[in-house]
Amino acid sequence: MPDSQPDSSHSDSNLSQNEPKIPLRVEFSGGLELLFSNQRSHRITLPSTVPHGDGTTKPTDITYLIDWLRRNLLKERAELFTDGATVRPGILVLVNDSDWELEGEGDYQLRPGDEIVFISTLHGG
Amino acid sequence: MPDSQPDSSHSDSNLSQNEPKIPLRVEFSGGLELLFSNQRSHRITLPSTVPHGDGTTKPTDITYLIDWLRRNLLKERAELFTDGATVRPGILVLVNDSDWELEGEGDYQLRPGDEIVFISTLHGG
Amino acid sequence: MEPAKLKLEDYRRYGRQMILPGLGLPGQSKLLNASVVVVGAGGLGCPALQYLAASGVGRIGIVDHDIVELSNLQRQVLHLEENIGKSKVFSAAEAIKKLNSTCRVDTHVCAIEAANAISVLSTYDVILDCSDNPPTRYLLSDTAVKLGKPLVSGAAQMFDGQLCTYNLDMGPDLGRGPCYRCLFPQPPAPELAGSCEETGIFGAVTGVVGTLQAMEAVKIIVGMRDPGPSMLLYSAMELSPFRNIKLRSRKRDCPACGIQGGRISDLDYVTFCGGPRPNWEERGL
Amino acid sequence: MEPAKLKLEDYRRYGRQMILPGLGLPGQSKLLNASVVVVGAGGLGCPALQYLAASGVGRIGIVDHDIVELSNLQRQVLHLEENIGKSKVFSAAEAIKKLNSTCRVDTHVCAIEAANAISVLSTYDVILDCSDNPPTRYLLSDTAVKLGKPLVSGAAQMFDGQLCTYNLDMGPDLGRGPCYRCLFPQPPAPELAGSCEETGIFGAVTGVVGTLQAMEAVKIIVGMRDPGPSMLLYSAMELSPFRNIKLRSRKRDCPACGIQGGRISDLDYVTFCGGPRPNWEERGL
Ligand SMILES: [Zn+2]
Ligand SMILES: [Zn+2]
Repeated sequence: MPDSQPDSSHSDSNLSQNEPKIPLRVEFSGGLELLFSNQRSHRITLPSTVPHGDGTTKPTDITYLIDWLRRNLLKERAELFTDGATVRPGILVLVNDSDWELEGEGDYQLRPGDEIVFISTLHGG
Repeated sequence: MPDSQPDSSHSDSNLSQNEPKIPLRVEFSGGLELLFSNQRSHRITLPSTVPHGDGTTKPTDITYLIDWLRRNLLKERAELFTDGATVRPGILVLVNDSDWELEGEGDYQLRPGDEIVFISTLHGG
Repeated sequence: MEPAKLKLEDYRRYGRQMILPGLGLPGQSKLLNASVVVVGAGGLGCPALQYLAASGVGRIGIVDHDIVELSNLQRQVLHLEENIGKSKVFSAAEAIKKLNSTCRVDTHVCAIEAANAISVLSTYDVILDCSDNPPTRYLLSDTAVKLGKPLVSGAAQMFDGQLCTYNLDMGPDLGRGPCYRCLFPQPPAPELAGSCEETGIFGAVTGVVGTLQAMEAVKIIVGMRDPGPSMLLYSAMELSPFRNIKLRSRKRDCPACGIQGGRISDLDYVTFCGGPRPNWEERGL
Repeated sequence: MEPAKLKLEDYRRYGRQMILPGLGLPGQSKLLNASVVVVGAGGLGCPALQYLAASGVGRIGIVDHDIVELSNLQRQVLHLEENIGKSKVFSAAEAIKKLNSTCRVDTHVCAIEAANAISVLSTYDVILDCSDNPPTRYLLSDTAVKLGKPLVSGAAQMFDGQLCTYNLDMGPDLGRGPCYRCLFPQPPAPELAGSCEETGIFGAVTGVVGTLQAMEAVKIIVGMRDPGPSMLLYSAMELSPFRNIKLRSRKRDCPACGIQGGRISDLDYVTFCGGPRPNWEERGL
C-alpha cells in the first residue's frame, strides 16, 4: 500500500475491525486551530502499523500522524502547518506535555491514549 | 493481623518481596504539609490487600491509606488530619485530580501510580 | 441586553476584546449591563477590580472596612502610598475610576456581616469573595445560595492559591453547582487557617488568583464559562504550578444549598469558625 | 548582598513576604539589590511592573516608545485615562512610583532595536519580554544570550497566553537552558502571527501572564526557581486552563546560543520575520 494512496484510506472509518488501533487526542493552539476547522481538540484513531516504503510497514509514529493530519483534517493552507515531512518551523509539538525533541521527534511511536499538541508561538502583549 | 498492630508493620520496608505492591504519590497542601515534616510530596508503597476485621482482607483503599498516613507519616497533631476513620472536615481529598466524592470516597480502591492529594482550604487574601 | 446602547467611544475602548470569537458586541453589551461586587479590597480584590473595570463591567461594588496600611502595599496594588491611613474602599474606587470613568462604582465601607449581607449583595449579578477569613467565606457562600447568585471565590496563602466558583447555575437540567459548604461542611482547624499576617503571602500570588477571579466573572457574565464544577490550585514554587480539579456536585444534604437547605439563618459565623482571631497588627507584626 | 541595608520601614512594608519560608531577609535583600528591565509597558508589562515594584525590586527599567491610547485601557491597567496621548513609559513609571517610591525607576522612551539593545539591557539582572511582535522577541532572545541574562518571556493573544524563561542559568553543571531560537529557529508564518489589533486580546489574559512573569523574575532573583526548562500555556476558556510543558535543552546547533553561536549579529530582524506589519491603528481599528 503506497503512501500516495487516496487520503480516506487511512482514516478512522476504514480500519478493519480486527486491526489493532491507536486512539489519540490531538490538540491545536496558538492560532493553528484556525487551519483545522477552528476546532482545538480532535479525537482520532490510527492503525498501529502503517506502510513504509516498498511494501514494508512501520509502527505508527508522529511523522505519519503529521502527514495524516495534513491529508485528512487540515482544511486550508498546508504550507502553514507542514514543511516537507515535518511541521513548519515555529510550531512546537508536544507528546503528553513534553517537547517532542525529548521523545524522539517524528520517530516517536504513538501509543493508545497519547495526547499530541501542536502549538504556534504567540506574539501579542 | 488486627488493625491495632504496631505502626511499622505496614510500612514500605516490611512488604515481602513477592506480595503485589501499590506505589503511590501522596501530596499535602494548603498548610497540611506542616503536619508531614513540611514536605509536600511523598512517594510510598502499600500492599495490594490489607487486613479487614476478623482475619479477612480487603483491597487497599483510601480509608486504609488515611490510617496508614496517620500511623506512619504524620509527625504531629493527628486531630488536625483525621477524625475517626476519615479526614477531618475541611480537608479535600483528590484522586488523580478528581474530588474523592466522585470516586467512592474512602472505599476507592487504590491502583498503582495513583496520585492522592490532601488539601486544606485556604483563607487568606 | 440593548446592544444599541454602545457609544462610539465604547467601540474604541473595547475593540480589542469585541473582535474576540464568542464575545463580540453581545458579550460587551452583557458586560456593560452587568454588576459585580468585590468583597475585600485587598490582595485579591485589587487585581480583580482592575480587570473588571478595564473590561467594562457596568457597575462595580467594593466592600471593605479596613484602612490602607504600609504592610498592604507589597500586594494590594491599587492602593498608593499617599492613601495610607485612608479607607481601602475609597482608595480602590478612586483608582479604578481613573482607569475607566464610565464604570459606576458603588462603595460599601463596612464589614460584611450576617445582618447586612443580603442587603449589600442582593443588587449585584456576581459576587467575588476576595476576603481573608473563614467566617466571611461561609457567610458569603450562604448568602450567595440564598440570593441564587454565583460566588467566585479566591484564596491565597504563602505561595499557594485556590480558585473556585460556587453555586454556579449549570443550566436548566442540572441546577446549581456545589456551594462552599458542600465542599467544606466544617471550617478548617483554626491552627491551619492562618491569616496572611501569620503565615505570610507573596503579592504576585494574590495577583494571579485575583486576576483569574475577574476572568471567571467575565466568563460567567458573557456565558462562556463551562458549567462543570472545578477548582484551580496554584502553587507558585512548583515546577508545574497549576492543577485543575474536578469537583463533586451539590450535596443533597448540604445545610445551606441541599433539599432541606436554609437551616443556617441564625448562625454565629465567628463562633462557628472557632472564635475571633488574634489581632496580629496590635501584636506588632 | 548586604542584609543590614534594610530599613525599619522595609521590614514593615515587606514583612508579609519576609516571613515566607525560603524568602526571608536574604531573599528580600536580593530583591532590593536586583534590577529588572521590562520591555513593553502594555498588557503584559503593566501587571508585571506593578508586582515587581510592590515586591521591592530595587531598580526597574521600562522600555517602550508608544503613547497611551484609549484602545489600550481594556488591558493596560497602569495607564489612566488622563494619560491618554502621553508616553507609556512615563505613565507607567509615574504609576509604580506611587505604589513604591523606594524603587528606582529608569525610563527608556525608545523602541528596542539591534542598535541599542545591548546598551539599554546590559545593566539589568533580568529581562522581561512583554513585547508584542516577532522581531522584538528574536532580538531580545539574541541579546539575552549575548549578555548571559535570563529572559522571562510572556505572550498573549485572544484568550491564550504563553510563559517561558529562556537562557536560564541552570547551575554550574548544566549551563544555560534553551533560548527562544532553540525552540523556534524560524519565525511563525506572518499569517499566524496576528497582532492584538488584528486577532484581539482579553485584558485579564495579559494580566495573568504578566503577573506570572513578575513571579518568575522574583523566583529567579531569590534563587527559588526550579531550573528545568518548561513552558506554561494558558487558555482562559478551557475547563482546565493551564498546561505545563517540559522543554528540550539548549540546542548545540542553535545559531544564537549553540557551540557556534553568535552568528546573527548583523540580522535585520524585521525582514527575518517577514517584513513590517501593517499599521492597524491607521487603518482605523
Ligand atoms: Zn451546599
Ligand atoms: Zn538557542
